[in-house]
Amino acid sequence: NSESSSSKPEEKEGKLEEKIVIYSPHGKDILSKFEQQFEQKYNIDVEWLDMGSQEVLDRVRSEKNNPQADVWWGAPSTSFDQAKDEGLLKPYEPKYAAALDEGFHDPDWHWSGTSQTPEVIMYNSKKVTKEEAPKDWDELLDPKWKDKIIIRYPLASGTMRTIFSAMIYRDFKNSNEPAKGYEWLEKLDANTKEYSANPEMMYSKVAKGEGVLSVWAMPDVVMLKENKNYPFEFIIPESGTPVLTEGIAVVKDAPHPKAAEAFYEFVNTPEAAKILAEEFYRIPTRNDVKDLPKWITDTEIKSMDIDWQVFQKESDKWMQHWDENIKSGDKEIKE
Amino acid sequence: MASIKLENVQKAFGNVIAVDHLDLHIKDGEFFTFLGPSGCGKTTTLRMIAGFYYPTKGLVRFGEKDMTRVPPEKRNTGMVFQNYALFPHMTVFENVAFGLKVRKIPVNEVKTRVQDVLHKVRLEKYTDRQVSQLSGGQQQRVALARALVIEPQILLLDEPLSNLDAKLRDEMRSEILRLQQEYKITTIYVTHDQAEALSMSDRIAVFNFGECHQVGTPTEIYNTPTNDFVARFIGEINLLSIKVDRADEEKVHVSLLDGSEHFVVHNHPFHIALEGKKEQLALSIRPEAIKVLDNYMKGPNIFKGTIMDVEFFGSVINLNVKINKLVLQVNLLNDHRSSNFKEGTDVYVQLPEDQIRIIPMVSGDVT
Amino acid sequence: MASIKLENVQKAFGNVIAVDHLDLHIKDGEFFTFLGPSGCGKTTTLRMIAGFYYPTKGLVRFGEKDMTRVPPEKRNTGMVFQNYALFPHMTVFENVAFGLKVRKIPVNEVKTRVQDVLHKVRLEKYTDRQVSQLSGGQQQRVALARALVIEPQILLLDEPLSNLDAKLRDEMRSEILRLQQEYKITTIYVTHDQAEALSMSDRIAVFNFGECHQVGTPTEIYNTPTNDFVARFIGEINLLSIKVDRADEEKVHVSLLDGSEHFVVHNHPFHIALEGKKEQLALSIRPEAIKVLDNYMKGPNIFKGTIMDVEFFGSVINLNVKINKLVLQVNLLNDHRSSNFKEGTDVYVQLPEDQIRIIPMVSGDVT
Amino acid sequence: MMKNRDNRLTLLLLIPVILVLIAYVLYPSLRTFFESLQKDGSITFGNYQDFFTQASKTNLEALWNSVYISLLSVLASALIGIPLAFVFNRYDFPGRSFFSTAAIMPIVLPSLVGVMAFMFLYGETGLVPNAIKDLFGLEKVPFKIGGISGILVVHAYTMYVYFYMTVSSAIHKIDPSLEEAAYNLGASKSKVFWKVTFPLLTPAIVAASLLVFMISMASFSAPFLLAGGFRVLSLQIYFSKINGDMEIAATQSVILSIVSISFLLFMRWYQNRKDYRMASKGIGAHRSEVKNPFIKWTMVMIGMVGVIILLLPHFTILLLSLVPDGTWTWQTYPTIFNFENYRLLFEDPNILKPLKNSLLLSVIATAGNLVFGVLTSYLLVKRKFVGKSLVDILVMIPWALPATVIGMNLVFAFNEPSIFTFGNILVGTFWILPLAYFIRHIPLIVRSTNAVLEQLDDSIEEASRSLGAKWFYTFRKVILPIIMPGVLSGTLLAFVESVGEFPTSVLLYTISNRPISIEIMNQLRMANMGQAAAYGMIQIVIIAVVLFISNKFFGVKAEQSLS
Ligand SMILES: Nc1ncnc2c1ncn2[C@@H]1O[C@H](COP(=O)(O)OP(=O)(O)OP(=O)(O)O)[C@@H](O)[C@H]1O
Ligand SMILES: Nc1ncnc2c1ncn2[C@@H]1O[C@H](COP(=O)(O)OP(=O)(O)OP(=O)(O)O)[C@@H](O)[C@H]1O
Ligand SMILES: [Mg+2]
Ligand SMILES: [Mg+2]
Repeated sequence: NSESSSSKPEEKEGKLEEKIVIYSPHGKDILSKFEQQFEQKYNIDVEWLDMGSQEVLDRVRSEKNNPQADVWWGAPSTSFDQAKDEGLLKPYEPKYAAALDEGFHDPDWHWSGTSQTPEVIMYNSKKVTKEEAPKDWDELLDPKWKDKIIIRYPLASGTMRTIFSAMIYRDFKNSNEPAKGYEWLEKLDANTKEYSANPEMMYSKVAKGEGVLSVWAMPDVVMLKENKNYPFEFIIPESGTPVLTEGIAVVKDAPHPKAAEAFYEFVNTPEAAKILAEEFYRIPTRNDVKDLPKWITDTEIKSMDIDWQVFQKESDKWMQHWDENIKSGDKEIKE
Repeated sequence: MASIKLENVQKAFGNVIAVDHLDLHIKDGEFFTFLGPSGCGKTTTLRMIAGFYYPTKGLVRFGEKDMTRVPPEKRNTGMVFQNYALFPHMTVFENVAFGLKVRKIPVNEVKTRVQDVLHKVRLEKYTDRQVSQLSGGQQQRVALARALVIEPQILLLDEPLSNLDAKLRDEMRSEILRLQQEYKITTIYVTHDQAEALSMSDRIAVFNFGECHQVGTPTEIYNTPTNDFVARFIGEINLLSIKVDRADEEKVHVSLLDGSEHFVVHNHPFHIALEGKKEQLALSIRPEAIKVLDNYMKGPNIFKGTIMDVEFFGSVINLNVKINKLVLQVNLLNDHRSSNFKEGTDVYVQLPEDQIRIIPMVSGDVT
Repeated sequence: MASIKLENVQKAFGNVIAVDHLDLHIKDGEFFTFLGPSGCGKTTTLRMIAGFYYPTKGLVRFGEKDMTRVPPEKRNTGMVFQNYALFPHMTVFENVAFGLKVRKIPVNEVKTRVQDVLHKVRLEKYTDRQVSQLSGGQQQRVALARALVIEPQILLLDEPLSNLDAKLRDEMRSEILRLQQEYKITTIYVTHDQAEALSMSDRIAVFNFGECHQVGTPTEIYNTPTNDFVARFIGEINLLSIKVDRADEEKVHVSLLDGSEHFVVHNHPFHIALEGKKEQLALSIRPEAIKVLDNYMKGPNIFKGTIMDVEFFGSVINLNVKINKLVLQVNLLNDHRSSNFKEGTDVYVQLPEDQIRIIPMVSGDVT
Repeated sequence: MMKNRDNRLTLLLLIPVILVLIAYVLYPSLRTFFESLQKDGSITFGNYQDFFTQASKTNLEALWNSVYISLLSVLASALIGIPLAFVFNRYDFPGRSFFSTAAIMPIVLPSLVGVMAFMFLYGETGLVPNAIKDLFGLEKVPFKIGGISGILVVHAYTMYVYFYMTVSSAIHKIDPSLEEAAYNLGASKSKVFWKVTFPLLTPAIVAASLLVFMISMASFSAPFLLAGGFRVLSLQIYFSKINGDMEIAATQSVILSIVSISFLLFMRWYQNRKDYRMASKGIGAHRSEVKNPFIKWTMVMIGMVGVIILLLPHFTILLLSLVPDGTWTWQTYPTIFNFENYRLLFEDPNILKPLKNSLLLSVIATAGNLVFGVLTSYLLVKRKFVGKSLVDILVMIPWALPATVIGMNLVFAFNEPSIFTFGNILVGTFWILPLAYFIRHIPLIVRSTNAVLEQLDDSIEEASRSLGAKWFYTFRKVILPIIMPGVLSGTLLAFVESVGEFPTSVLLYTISNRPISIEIMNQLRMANMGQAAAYGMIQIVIIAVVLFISNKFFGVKAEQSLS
């Protein structure tokens, strides 16, 4: 293998390793596609492990003494920040650095963003018309939605934690007090019919009409609607929504650092970003991607202004408070 | 009500026939014993009466009632199992009390009755032991106590005393008999000890290979066995293959098959058992019926012989006396005379006419 | 090599002392019997010799070698367990062949040896049965065959024949004896059948409550028991509490405690057993040693009495004769005279001087 | 009383057992314990204090919920498992062997897909309630599961198998003459059952209760998917961990283990009060022929209906796997059926790899379990030594701790070289997974073997040894064959559980040993319910084939030792 890889003319930075290991929550479809393309181009054997982003973090942490992975592709920036703090990542500044806006990368380049994920209100389009659907976060508290909202159990979900934290943060950033946010969540809890343990249950319940509303990440909703025929539509809250940045990072002490960098670059080329956008409904972070699909260009996203540092610092405490004091345990027990 | 009838009962396990053509009528309150060699079907018969096996053919009745398919718990029988079948998770007390508790007897009475029966089987000291901590004989007594305490209508005892020493066996025996008589319990007793069978039973059934050879009182069985199997099985016996030479009103004259040695027998059904046309006949006489004479006497059935060996059995001694080609076994009390009998001594023996019985041979070549 | 010595052995289970102060020396090739009431510690002793229990105190030696802590499989003993302990998942053949296979005997030889021993225990027809399909006695014979087939140095038999009928027991007995003598196997035999013990054993040890009362040959034990427990345990005996009135060189004169009824006994160690200073003495005489006289005779130890009852035991009859306040048991052969003896008849009985033995009383109030 | 040689033998057998337990159970667990003592960089019991004095009482609430759900789960599982074991082992009727195998099937349900199948079946929009609603024209669905009832239903459904299997093998070991004796003394059927049969099954029931109690305590999937906000300790641990409070997670784990171990000690005490060795004279295994045809057929009917209900979730998975993704989203009933999902799966050239991995891993781990478990069980039941309770506790720890905690323990312990791994780092290698499965399933085999050994009369072993058989030979030729049915049932359970194991796998798997459950999870994460179900079906079929083969084998064995 080594001859063939060295024979590649476009390699300038010396020999690449013959193998690369990727940890990613992106799923088989995306990973297989990029594996194929990357292998074709570099003749490097790509191996990937497909697992949830929390699990990637756990695992990278547990393998600290004996790292197995080279690249960690896909996780909200907050997870990367945490990993960075624990010294699990190796800084790398990609060649396309210039194409990334300020918020889309770590100041020290421990990670950089590959796509953005706005959080949205999602509704069952068979049961609720576009007109009826709530247009903003606060409309979710309307008593008419009582027992119509199904929410993915937030503690175990990065997406939900972000949304909930954002609700608190709206007031917190001015008052430095979470009390108002808690109040808001309490009202939401009153309308919530059920907290689903995993996204699949939530999808199924909303689709079948056990509930009709939820809050979730936009690309997933689009994907479900387009690929899986779910009767879902989404609304981007008027007052603004948290937009997560999904990123990529090189694992510290990666066994195949050179190949890792190659892959790092490879999955965020404009061509790659376009494929991701068209086939997998991911909104790129690069500002130089042309010919994006209509659904991206059409949607206007009002991004909530968030200091992710504060977010990361406070959100555990907030969530714990929510868990212990707001969530009504008896809600789900009633038959 | 507690008479038991078995009508043409057969029990087969696959192609093994354990019991066949069995007709028995055990009377109410009777003490009835099954006797027979190992594997002859005693336990199987008992288990059919208790209700653990269904007969392959035939009926089991208690009184006039057909019980063939009645489940065991409805039969009110008490059984001592050959393998004890004690409940390992219970103490001695709990084992014995089980049958009483099932009958919803008040706690106090249970207590006194259990204590009582445990006293009778000499286990009062072991009340709270786990059964696994008992010796073999003690376990057997627990099994016995458990069956006795419920004072059932029918008591089925499968070798209940086999692991007890003679003294204790005697005591248990009287206890069983006392209970049996006091409450008029119909009792079926399986034993391999003939002395026991003979001394306790009202009647005895002798089995072999799943068939019943004779039913009768102990003296009937002992004194007038119907064939050589019964004769041999109960007690010791001398059997000589013979042919009948001639018979008159009073006497029958017989001799060995080769014509040597003549014997004279009373011609009376008590002495001549000829059921059906059996080819082969035997002269039978019990070893203790043979007299060893101090001096020579003339008379019928007196022979001269030599003592071949002497065996010592406590109160009895056992001589083998050779008379020409014959060897006769003779039992004597171990009294003052016994020191006279040594190997090699010549003696005169008499086979009293009234002690001889002619019977058919049914078993092939039993040793 | 295969002599066995137990030196001051004790075995306690928690605070139950099953065996205590046991000193035994069993000689090479000897046929030794343990006799004693149920629960007296026979099985426990056997298990210590087999190596399943370790003595709480004391030593077990084979020859001179200390075996106290040697594991069972290194002892080369063959054991028949009181509860058989057959392997439930194996056929009869496999059960018996087990010990041979362990010894890596070639398959062919295993086959013939197993067939051979199964033939001896009359189970050749049952070779391929599962043991659960056998009757109680058949199972016991499998257990016996399994122990015999390996021809061990030491054979430990815990009531190996208790579930067999008399005939079969006789046969098995001779088989065991034959084997024992042929291979000079040291054999320890536990039985509750005294007749068996007396006729088979070279020597016998009599136990009670975990202690050994007497060791001796069968005749020693029977004729010269050391105390009333042994006397009572082996065979029937008449025991009369007495005091010694006077003794001269030749005779000892004794009478009942209340002074009535005088007896004369030979003054000879054979007839007077006085170990230590025992308070209470008893006059002992075997029932079969008492003579029933046809006519009145003058002489010592002759009394007039009345027959209280008659029991029939096959070859023997048993009289209870009342002499004033005494009741004596008398055994007679069931011969021509026996019809004379009815309840209520007056008879003269003689207690021959040379058949009486004076012994100490050690057991309290045994019935 | 054990001295010298026997003592030495015990010691010899004990050494490997202790070593394994220390290296792979105690050592990793201690790490959790130390973790729980860390607070703000110092070593205190502060975390424990917090646990009990916390203002919102959520931990106490969770602890209490866990305990009572576990107790109810034990009860419910026993109520299903024991009667089924009786029906299938005591009555002979057409199809008995099929049904008795089918009764083990709940255990083959892949955990996540399985619970989801339940939701599809009995949830508010589930098939069964809606079918009833439509059939009878009801306004609302007549019932649905969720919350505690849901957890209980799922627990009872998946865990009754522990009762079913241990009790089945113990029933065979009961000397029938004991029941006969009880009947003979006049006891009615129910009396005999409650006073004789049931108590004699105590070792088996204790074993099963322990297993079920502990898995319920540590159970994750069911509360996770069904409970929503209902608090149980195992979820608290998970969330603490997610929240990054490792010390609190460790504290909660330790407390959970303490509860489980207290239960273990209680059960041990309960069982040791009595003796369960059948000490009959001779082999009393005459099959009793007493049968009441009426009872027999009602029992049979109950058994068959039961089995159908038991298999419904499997059918649901089958159904799901036949419905192409995206055609059963809002519809109450699916309308399109085809093999699309299977086609998609089999297009992947690597489809067989996870299957092979799972089987290989399970075989390795279960083989280890078998050897280790039987040995340990023998020591625990038949040998005397000091510190037996401690060994017993160590054996149960892998079951008392939630699977994720076990996984974490292993990560902590073996992501650096240690003497127990001969200086290797295990995390990230192939061997970490078989090791994890092995550890997880130690209690399973030990417990089920204990149950049968407990009933074995000691003199059988003695007989063999007095015939000159060395201990090992005796063990192999006498003890093992007799207890084999019980051992096999434990082994089967362990094997089956290994094939579907998820919670530790997800923490420890690597590219070289990715098992099937991970594959299913990944499909689920991508919302490919159909393909996940198809994968689940493949897993079910594989396990069913294994079960079928071994049940044949197992059946033959059982026949031989019983009839
Ligand atoms: N495991 C045990 N725990 C406590 N006591 C026991 C145990 N085994 C036996 N014993 C007691 O020890 C005594 C002697 O028992 P052993 O089995 O040796 O009697 P044995 O002479 O063989 O009696 P048997 O003729 O009835 O079989 C008995 O009283 C018995 O109850
Ligand atoms: N379950 C069974 N299957 C096959 N044959 C059996 C079964 N049970 C008993 N037998 C056979 O039936 C015959 C009679 O057995 P049974 O137990 O009635 O004998 P038994 O007279 O009680 O003998 P023992 O005095 O030895 O106890 C025996 O030959 C036995 O081998
Ligand atoms: Mg029998
Ligand atoms: Mg004994």
